[in-house]
Amino acid sequence: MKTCNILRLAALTSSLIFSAGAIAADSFKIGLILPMTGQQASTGRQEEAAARLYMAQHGDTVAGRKIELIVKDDTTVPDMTKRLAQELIVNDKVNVIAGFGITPSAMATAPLATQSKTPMVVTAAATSSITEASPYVVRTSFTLAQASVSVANWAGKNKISKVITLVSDYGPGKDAEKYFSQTFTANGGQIVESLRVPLMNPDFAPFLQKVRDAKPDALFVFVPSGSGASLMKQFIERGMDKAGIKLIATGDVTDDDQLNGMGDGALGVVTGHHYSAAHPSKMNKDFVKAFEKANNGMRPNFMAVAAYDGMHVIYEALKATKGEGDGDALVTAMKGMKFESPRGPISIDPDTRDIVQNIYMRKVEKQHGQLYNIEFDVLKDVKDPGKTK
Amino acid sequence: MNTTDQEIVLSAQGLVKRFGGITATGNVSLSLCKGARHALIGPNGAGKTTLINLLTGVLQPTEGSIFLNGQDITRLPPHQRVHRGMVRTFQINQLFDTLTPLQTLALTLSQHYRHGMRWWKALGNNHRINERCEELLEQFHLAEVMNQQTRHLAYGKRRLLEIAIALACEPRVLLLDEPVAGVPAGEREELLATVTALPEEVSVLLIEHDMDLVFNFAKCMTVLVNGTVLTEGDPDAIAKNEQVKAVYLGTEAAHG
Amino acid sequence: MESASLSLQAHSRWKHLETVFWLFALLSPWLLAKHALIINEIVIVALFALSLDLILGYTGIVSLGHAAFFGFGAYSAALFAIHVMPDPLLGLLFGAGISLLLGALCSVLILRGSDLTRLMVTLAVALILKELSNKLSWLTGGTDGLQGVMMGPVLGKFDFDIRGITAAWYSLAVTFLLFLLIRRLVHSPFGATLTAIRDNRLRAMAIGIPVSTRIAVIYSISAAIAGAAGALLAQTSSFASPDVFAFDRSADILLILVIGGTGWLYGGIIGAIVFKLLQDVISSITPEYWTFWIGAFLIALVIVGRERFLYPWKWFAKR
Amino acid sequence: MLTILFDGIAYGMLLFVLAVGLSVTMGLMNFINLAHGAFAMTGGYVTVLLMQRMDVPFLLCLPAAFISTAVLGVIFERTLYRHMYHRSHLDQVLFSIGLTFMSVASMTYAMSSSQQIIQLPEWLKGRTEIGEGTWVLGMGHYRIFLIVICALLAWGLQAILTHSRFGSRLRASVDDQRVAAGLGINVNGIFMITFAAGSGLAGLGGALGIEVLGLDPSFPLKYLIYFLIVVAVGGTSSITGPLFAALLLGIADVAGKYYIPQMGAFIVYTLMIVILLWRPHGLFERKGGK
Repeated sequence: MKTCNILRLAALTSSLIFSAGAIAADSFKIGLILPMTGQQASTGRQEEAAARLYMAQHGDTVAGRKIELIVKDDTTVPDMTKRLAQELIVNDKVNVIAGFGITPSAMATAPLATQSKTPMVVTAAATSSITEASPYVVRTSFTLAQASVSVANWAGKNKISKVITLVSDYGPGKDAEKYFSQTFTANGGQIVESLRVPLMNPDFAPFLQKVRDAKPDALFVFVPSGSGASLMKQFIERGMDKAGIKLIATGDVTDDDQLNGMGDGALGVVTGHHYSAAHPSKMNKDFVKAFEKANNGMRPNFMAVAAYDGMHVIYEALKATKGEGDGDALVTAMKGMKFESPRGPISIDPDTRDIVQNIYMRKVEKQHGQLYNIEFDVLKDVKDPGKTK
Repeated sequence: MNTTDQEIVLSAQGLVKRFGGITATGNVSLSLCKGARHALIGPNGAGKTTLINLLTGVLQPTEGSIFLNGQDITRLPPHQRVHRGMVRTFQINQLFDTLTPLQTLALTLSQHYRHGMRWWKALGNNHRINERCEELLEQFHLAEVMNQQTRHLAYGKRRLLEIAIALACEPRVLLLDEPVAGVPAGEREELLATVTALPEEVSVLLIEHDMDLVFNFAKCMTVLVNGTVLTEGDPDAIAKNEQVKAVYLGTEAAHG
Repeated sequence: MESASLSLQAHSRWKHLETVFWLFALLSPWLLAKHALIINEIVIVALFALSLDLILGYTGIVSLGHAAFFGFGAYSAALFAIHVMPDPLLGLLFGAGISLLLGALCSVLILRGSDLTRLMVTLAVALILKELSNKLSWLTGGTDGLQGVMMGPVLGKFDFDIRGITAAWYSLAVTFLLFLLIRRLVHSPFGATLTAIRDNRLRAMAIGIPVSTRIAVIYSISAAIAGAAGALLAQTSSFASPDVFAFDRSADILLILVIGGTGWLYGGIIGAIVFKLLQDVISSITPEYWTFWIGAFLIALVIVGRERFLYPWKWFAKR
Repeated sequence: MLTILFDGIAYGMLLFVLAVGLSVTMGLMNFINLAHGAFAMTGGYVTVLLMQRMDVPFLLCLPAAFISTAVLGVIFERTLYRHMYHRSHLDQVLFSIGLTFMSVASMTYAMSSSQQIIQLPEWLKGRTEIGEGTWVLGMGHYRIFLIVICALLAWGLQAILTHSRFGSRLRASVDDQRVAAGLGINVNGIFMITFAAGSGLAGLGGALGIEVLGLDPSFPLKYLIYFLIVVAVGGTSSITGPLFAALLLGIADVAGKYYIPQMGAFIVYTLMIVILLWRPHGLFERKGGK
């Protein structure tokens, strides 16, 4: 009896699958794979919104080809990312895959890009090594090395000599720790201690207490956006600022998405990053305005801008190849591409396919009653320091 | 108690069991010879079931030791005591609810014949076991319900199965814990018949409140009160014993 | 009286529809070539669920950390491919074998205590392994995952292709063989003693079943099969990351098994098909909110009843 | 040193309030409610909404969070949970996980997936330090507040369970539903109130926890493990068990991360395995308890 039921179920489901398969031909397809649920969900939402905004602003036809965006949720599970990418490439015949919320997801998928010669535009994951995993990887987000090195340089010049680093214990965190420490000690600074907190960490209290007891000049922090807010709050609650410990960080900590909710305690925090929603260019102002309008007042953050630029890179490459969807041609067109982004001028390094961009030093200030990362210094055209081996 | 001329199968010496500060069993000694029909009686809470649990290894005694066929089994785990021939039934049915009586017996027999680790042959693939299953089902009037799940069986049938399982293990010592307890009058006869028809060479220790059954069945009795042995003797002696009367009347009075 | 032998063996005999189901399953990568990848994933999940059914459905041991063995198998197979040799079958054996050993070790932990205790202990083991896989980055690649897994061709002939056809065949074949073994096992005297332990441990002991040993044996077997499933995942995706040990994976597999029903072998398989297809279909429609509909499905399933939900024609029969 | 102990206690107290409801439904009603975290999350979001949109003071939000989740608890208990009491544990798990999934997705839809942040009143933001050198004790005011509130709650709950009429009726209902009903106890009503109180406490915990644990829609799944640890280690037969377990967990977690940060996540899990091997039914097992 039961087997009979299984059969019926199988027949039912197979017919379901078949019917879902039919998709219009000859469109140019972009498969966007992002964590849309789970703890990284905010990344996915920012990026999807930005990608859709770009399409709304620039039309969905490029060089005679209709652009089709297929969004998939990988639930932040790498083997799922890989399977989805594989299905997109094999079944949906996408021309470009994009997204990739976390490094392992990107790493798991990279061999597939090589195998199928499909350009893979990384718009989130930020470990240096990703672009080396496949010659088809192009990155439009940032690398933690870029941000950390810049912060380290700034700290060295601003009378900070003893620093404790505190990073989330995973790939990007280790990158941040490594490049910050390298640069900072090369500039004559001293790393008192390097702390790594578990990625799933409910309470920063013990780590912060340890820092407070060690009394360095500053605490350098990288935690993924999302954890930044609670770290900030506990930093203040513990009276670290009053104990004379400065908080310096990569921009993930004062993520634009959440900065406003952090309260006045965040005022004065110095971070180094590639994008601030307060970047004073016309292009950015328009971008922020349109984004907020389309998304119920949500402020775009660095994830959004990466997806926005990712779409731009794909659009321009398609234009340059006159509508040819060939993978190699697209990647060649992307290499060395130079353009103005809401974050400022950026380019794709022709050798490493990684992003070259300005890193801004910012300080949290209040503007029109809202908190923003206000840029006060800039390091121009920073290449990924992780590549200069 | 003239047991010296016969072979002693099971003997417990100075068993003590304490739970925290409470002494459930206090210095109980007991021996069963081959083919014994021994009854263990005593008022509720006298520690009869605790004693069975000690003998079968469900509980570890605080002091004292247990010998089966002359070997010390005090520290043996329960299943090894079964392998050595000491099997029990339970006062409250302990059956395999989702299995049928047939499956229950078949699996008990395969375990008994040391087939418990065989995973490549199907259950029911063995002639000897199948035949023995059929015999037992007949003997215990379970043949017509052999393919019903145990949890759906009538109480009396489940009681029968309880004993059938024990017999499937071919015990040399059988500990029966209130076999007829709670069985409605209609199903009682079947059960009593099977108890009295137990193979002669099996030594039986019976716990029972039903005095008719006890006095019909037992050739020797032990009276347990408050965890200690009050007296031991043949049924006539026990029936005449004033102390025993006092205990039973006393408790009866307390109940009444 | 019906013969004991016939009645006893009724369960273990192959039914026609079972045969048809497996024929269809084994042919599916060919029939549904486009969907080979999701077939592969479903098959792996089904095998994983099957391994849990052995301890949960047949022996009554709950676990919220079965991903420990899945992940251990995955890493073992991936590392085997990198450091020893790329042959998939040997890697699979290695992964399953290593997981068997881990299962034997861990079985000590689950013998005592209540269901809740077991849930938490198994969970803790999986999470500790996850943390280890993160910390031992020299071996495992840390959080970034283990890269550079290059698999050789199956049986020296069939290369893994990008469409996932070989992968699906491979996983299906392995799963089918293991299913045959498991099916034998649960219908054997050994399997019956497991059910006895599940139904009533006290009585199982009283008929001479060495309960602790049996549990340890089946737990190790289950661990080996979970390890094989993990190895299949690592081999067919050429990748392993600490995520293979995640709590979500253990919890999902429990859900999947319970969706299909425990203790009849096909529960895990049906659960895997239903859950994965629902997830795939719904999340392609609404990537953000698919969990809502999965949740609704679970609740409806429980309230309406599994039997009636999956086999609606029975609904009318019961009323 | 003392500061670490203090932080650990505060963290533990918070975990206690979050988990005690689960312990009550699991231990007393023998129902596995994995959706417990969803109630906690609801309490958190009630607080966030009240504070951000309506400028309600924090102190008023706490009872509001309690009451609203308790009411929600009653609604769910009457409509859904009631039918689940007699189902198998696995069905209960399936059901409550389903509910959790739905709550996560709904909350993402309603409130977006971002972290929510609240601004505490000024008097809770400060920090007081006593002592010198190694014995310095630094206390965040909010953490003092947490400890006081949670200690009062624990004491109150214990008093209600052991001394009040309601407590004795509850215990009677748990021991034997039929007998209790025969004695004229409204078992249904008792269970409803208990469930509501458990949910309400979760909601209160969620509200109190925003500041320390953060709040986003993945909250119910993220902290489920911690709740379960508290319940498993503490045993499900008393209030003191989970309280002690929560404190132990809090202190071990905080101290472990302070003194051996590289061992991070290992400590809690290893400690749990050791305790459960030593005491399989939790630290405080009631003889003959479920």
